[in-house]
Amino acid sequence: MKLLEYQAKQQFAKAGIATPAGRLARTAEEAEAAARELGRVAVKAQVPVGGRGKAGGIAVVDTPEQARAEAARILAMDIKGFPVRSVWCETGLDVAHEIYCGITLDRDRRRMVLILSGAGGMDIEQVAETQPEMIAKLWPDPFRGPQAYEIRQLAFTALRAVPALAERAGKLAAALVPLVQTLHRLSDSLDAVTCEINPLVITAAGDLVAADGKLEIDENAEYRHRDLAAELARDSVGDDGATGEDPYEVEAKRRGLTYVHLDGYVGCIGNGAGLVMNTLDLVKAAGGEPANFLDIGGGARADVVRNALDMVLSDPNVRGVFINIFGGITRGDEVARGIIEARDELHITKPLVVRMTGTREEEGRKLLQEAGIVPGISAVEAARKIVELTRGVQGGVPPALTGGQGGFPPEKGED
Amino acid sequence: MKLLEYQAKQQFAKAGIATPAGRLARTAEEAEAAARELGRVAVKAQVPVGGRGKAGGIAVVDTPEQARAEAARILAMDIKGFPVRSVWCETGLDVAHEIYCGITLDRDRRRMVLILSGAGGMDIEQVAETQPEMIAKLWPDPFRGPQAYEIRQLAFTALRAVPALAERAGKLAAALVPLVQTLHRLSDSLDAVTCEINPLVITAAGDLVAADGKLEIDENAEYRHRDLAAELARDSVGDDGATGEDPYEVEAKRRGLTYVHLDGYVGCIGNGAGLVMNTLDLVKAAGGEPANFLDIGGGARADVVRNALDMVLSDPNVRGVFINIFGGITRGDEVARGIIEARDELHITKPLVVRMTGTREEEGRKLLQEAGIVPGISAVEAARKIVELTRGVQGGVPPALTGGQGGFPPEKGED
Amino acid sequence: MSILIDRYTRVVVQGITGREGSFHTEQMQAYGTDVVAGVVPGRGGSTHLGVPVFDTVADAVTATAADCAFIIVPPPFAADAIMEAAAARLPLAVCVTEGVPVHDMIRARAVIDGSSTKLIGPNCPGLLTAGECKVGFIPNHVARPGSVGVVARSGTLTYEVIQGLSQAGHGQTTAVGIGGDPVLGLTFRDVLELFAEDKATRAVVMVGEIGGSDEESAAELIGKGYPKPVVAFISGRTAPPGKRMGHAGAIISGNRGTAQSKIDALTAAGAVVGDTIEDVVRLVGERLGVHSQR
Amino acid sequence: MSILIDRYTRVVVQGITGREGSFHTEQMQAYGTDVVAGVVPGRGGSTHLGVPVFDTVADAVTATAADCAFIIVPPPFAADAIMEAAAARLPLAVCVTEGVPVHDMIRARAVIDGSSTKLIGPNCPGLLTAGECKVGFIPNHVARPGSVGVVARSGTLTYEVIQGLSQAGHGQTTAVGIGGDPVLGLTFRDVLELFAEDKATRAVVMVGEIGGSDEESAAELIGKGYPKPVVAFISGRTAPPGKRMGHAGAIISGNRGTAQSKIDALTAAGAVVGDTIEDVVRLVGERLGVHSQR
Repeated sequence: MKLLEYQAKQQFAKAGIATPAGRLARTAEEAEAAARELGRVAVKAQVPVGGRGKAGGIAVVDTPEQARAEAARILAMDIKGFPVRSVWCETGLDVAHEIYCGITLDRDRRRMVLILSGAGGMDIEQVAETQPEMIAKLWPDPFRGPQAYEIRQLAFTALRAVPALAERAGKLAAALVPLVQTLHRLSDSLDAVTCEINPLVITAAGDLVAADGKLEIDENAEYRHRDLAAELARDSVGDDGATGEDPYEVEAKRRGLTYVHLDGYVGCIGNGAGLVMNTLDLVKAAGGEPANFLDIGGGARADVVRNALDMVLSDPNVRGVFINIFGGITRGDEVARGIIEARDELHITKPLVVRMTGTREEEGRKLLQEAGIVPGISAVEAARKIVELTRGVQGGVPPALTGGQGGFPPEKGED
Repeated sequence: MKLLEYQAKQQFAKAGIATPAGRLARTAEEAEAAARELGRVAVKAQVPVGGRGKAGGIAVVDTPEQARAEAARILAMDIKGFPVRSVWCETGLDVAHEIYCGITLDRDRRRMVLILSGAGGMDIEQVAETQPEMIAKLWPDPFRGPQAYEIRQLAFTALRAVPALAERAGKLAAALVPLVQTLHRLSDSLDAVTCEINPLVITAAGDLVAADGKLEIDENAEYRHRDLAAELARDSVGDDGATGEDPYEVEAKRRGLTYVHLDGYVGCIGNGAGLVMNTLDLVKAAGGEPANFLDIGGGARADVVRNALDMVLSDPNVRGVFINIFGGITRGDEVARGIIEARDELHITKPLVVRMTGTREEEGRKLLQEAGIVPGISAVEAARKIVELTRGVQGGVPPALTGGQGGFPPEKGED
Repeated sequence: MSILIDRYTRVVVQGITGREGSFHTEQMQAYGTDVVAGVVPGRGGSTHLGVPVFDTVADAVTATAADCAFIIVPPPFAADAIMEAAAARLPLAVCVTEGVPVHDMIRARAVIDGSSTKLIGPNCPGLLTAGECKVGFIPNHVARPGSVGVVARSGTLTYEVIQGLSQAGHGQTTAVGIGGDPVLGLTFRDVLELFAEDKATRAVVMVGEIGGSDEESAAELIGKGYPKPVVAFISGRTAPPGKRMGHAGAIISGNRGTAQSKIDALTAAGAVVGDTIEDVVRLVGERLGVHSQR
Repeated sequence: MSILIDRYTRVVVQGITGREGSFHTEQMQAYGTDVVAGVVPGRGGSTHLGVPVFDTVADAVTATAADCAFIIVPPPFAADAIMEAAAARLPLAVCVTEGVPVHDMIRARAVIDGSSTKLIGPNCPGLLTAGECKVGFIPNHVARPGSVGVVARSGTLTYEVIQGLSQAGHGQTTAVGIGGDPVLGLTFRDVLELFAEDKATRAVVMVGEIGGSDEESAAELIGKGYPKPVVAFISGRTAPPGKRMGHAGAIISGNRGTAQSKIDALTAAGAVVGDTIEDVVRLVGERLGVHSQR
């Protein structure tokens, strides 16, 4: 869950990190009022993607009237597919230097990594590649957090690389200690996988101010941060219900499914991310194009399977579905029951290829057979079969498959 | 710094630990208003000592009028030397069981120890002696804090010892996890050396409520908790300036001196707690009675020495002063300068015995000699000398010592 | 011979009375796993599935000498359960829980690093020593005893590989599903090191996927002269960059973590990489043939 | 021979530019201590008292191979300075700072326990190896080389004992002031263990005081057959119970920690306890006499 800039800054401010004064505006009128209160401001589109500046989503205005006009323009924008629902109106800073300060997950070290750089305002991954000496890293003990001496070491390493900062490194290091400790506590308490201030502005007066903020919350921990999710939803869903995200993925999220929408025509359902990824690979290797990734997860029950089939078939580009189940925690009988229910209740007529093996596969196969469905071919063969059945079809229902077999003719007699 | 019950409970409540509803009252009228709001309440004297119940400092009242009368009575009390400045008016609880939960410093383990006991409402040290099986202890890692599984282990150990609690141990253990973690965070963030809930009430409904609270803040960390100290001062200092504490010790604290008031007549000043304690031991061994303990600490400067002499001599029981200095961080010349200044400015006429050795003792001795003072005898001899000079004196100024020598005749010619 | 678990392993199940905990305990018992205890706080003193239940892992270990924890508890309690297993000095803990918050796991992993406990998981299918013991979800009927070690990130692909190997007549020593979370216990490299020491294991199958760089790290080990043939498979080769594919942590950033970078690293290190599971099975057959002719 | 420090010890002073830091660095230099570096964040690159100053301890160690930290910083920064010294793997850190918050010290002590660094202090006078090296406050002129080891809680009583011993002709090996705070580094017991191993030390003087139970713990060690005579002194015998006597942590709770309980424990363990410092000096003379006649 990626928070919007203003949400991140509100979290920073609440924790005691200095941020520029600002107001959120959801209408041009609110932006005008904010500018009347704050004076000269930047009007910034609130969207969960980067590159909004280049896209024209930021305007610096001198008067409330300008603020109103620019806010109206920006609120009508759509940036990289995300409709702008709100703007953040923020006062400017007297910038002397821009540095970078962030905390993010380091998969290789199995820890959060704290990154400090004298090169702020830029893409930190690019800096890491082109000027590695500008980057200092620290992997704090997760219980202890970064200690003052560690942060000072980090600061001296990062700041000495910048001649303009080297002289004031002592003062900056001292100021960075509480800021970095606060940021770390924040990343911890918010379950952030990324918690970044870029640029972290050193003002002419020597203060450190967070001029931009990025906060991404771990999806597994969203249950601990329902309030932020609700706030985010309020700012990203318009009156029309649109969020800028893929409508199929929004629907899948609503249904509680792990689904990724793709451009092809073969619906893919499986249990376990690895298996589904492999299913996509097999479909592609057989010459087909997957329409989606849908993982029903471990221990999925019959209703989940039905839900998944319904979801996949809601995409009109889907010409047929490949269901690939290897039961470990998922049980064959549950899956079979789900497929049977789905066929009956959803009146499915498009071709389905079911490959089932693993825990309770006997029971599952028996159920399917009793219902007139024959599962059991290998994954590679199943992929070839579904591609064969869907490749020539130009959308809609293939004439050969509209019979009374409930959409499962391909399975017949293939075991 | 020992917080009052209501301060501790406010801290508990702010952290999310359930406490009974209550109001602070500094007058009988306020207590009446509180009872009107809360109904049946206990009116409890707020003093930083135990045993107030036995002393009559707690009254349970049914009506606002009774609350007024009892508050008036209690606010006029003096409990173990502490005048009652405020009462805490608190609603009652439907008590099913009382248990104990506390965190305190364990010197031997160099850690905080978390103590849980099924025997609440009693003196925990007595329980530890008579029913050790009723006590469970945990020494959490200071960075990690107590983990849920550790608290459950603690809870099962403590609660299984009480038949009435053994059956509900699972539910209680689950409820104790967040409570104990909160208490630990609180002791950490408040720099508490003791943080105790006794009794921790299990209500008939099965909830855990802190029915009493004790919070003692580490003196070395008071600089981090000025707000609490200010609040405490407001509630413990009356309009008359009295706090119930020893007036000499209050004055010493105001002066920033480490001073303990005792019953004797020999003033004792030294640098370093060990040295001063030994000074007291020597005075007593020589047949005298120390009037105080005063440690001017390490690195004390001239003005501190003068301040100390002024403090000690403010006690009219003091017949003479033994200054025992062994310079390590404290420098002889600074001490000498302080003594000379004090003699001149305070017009000291009572006998002083100065024993000085250590860092810059040469310079110090030279200064004292130039000013007509002779230091340098051993500590044991100095103790004998001061006792000899003060033992026969019945207060006031001994006739033999009122000459023009500025009060330092004993030192003459003894080096 | 095997790694990590065998017929003498004594398992304590943390969360034994839950729906999934009960089901998989029964499956493990049916496979022959010696489940000696369960732990559910507040249920101490009872019996479930013929096994004594305790309030704490420490109690269970004292009473039953358990030496392996099977952790099947809801996500908010998983990290604590792992720490409890480590505090009880269990040599092995297997956590199958999916959806554990990453900060929880970072803390749990730090505790594991300072302990004598090896952790497998979370969000993994667990492990199985063919014909002797299983701890986790791997279906009972797919494995057969033999000489191939299996290590995989994805649960379902673990099953696929085991089944494929078994059907082709290549039995297994131990199959380990290490799980797909970004912060986990044993990695490919750790498990490869264990297989290197296991005399019964003659070849290793490694099933990786996009995301992270654990496959690259394993390739580094293989490149230093790994003593046994390694046949690898990488799934997610057709996943579009920047799309997160479910819970597997399969997210691609920059050049690192792509299927191609992993395949290249493994090939360069001397492993052979199959295009499909069928391929992998065939390649194992070739290697074992070559190997057994020595 | 000596313990902990000697003529080869290379000292880095954390807080060298402060008033007290400067004064005591000069005193240490005058005693012959090899002060090789100072650390003051933001002052890196400068020189103070003829010694290079660095921003961090790590920098100082890299540049000068310092092997002992002298920490003389204000109380809010003391715990951090101790952790920094430990992170730089200095074998010894001596913190003289008074008034360190107890929770800070609990954390610092936990870090020390997990490190290779020995800590002395805080709130201590430091230590001195007679004629070779001093790290801390012990006055330069009181000690003289010899064969008595000294360990004391109180700073000023450390000086008293050293001076008394020197004046009576009993030189010292090393004198260690461990400090009076409730949470500290090396304890009486730890230092006694070091003296037991030091060939040059023929007798040990131990100066305790009321409060805590470290003297009792030391008595336990002595009772197990300590190889050298121990002469002890306990101050605070006339302190009224329940009165906290300054910063020494000298607070009496229950029966534990009283002067009498300490004297009894030490006597029972085979140590001899003097009534005054003069007594202690005399008793040392007797013990050394007996000892040297062997």
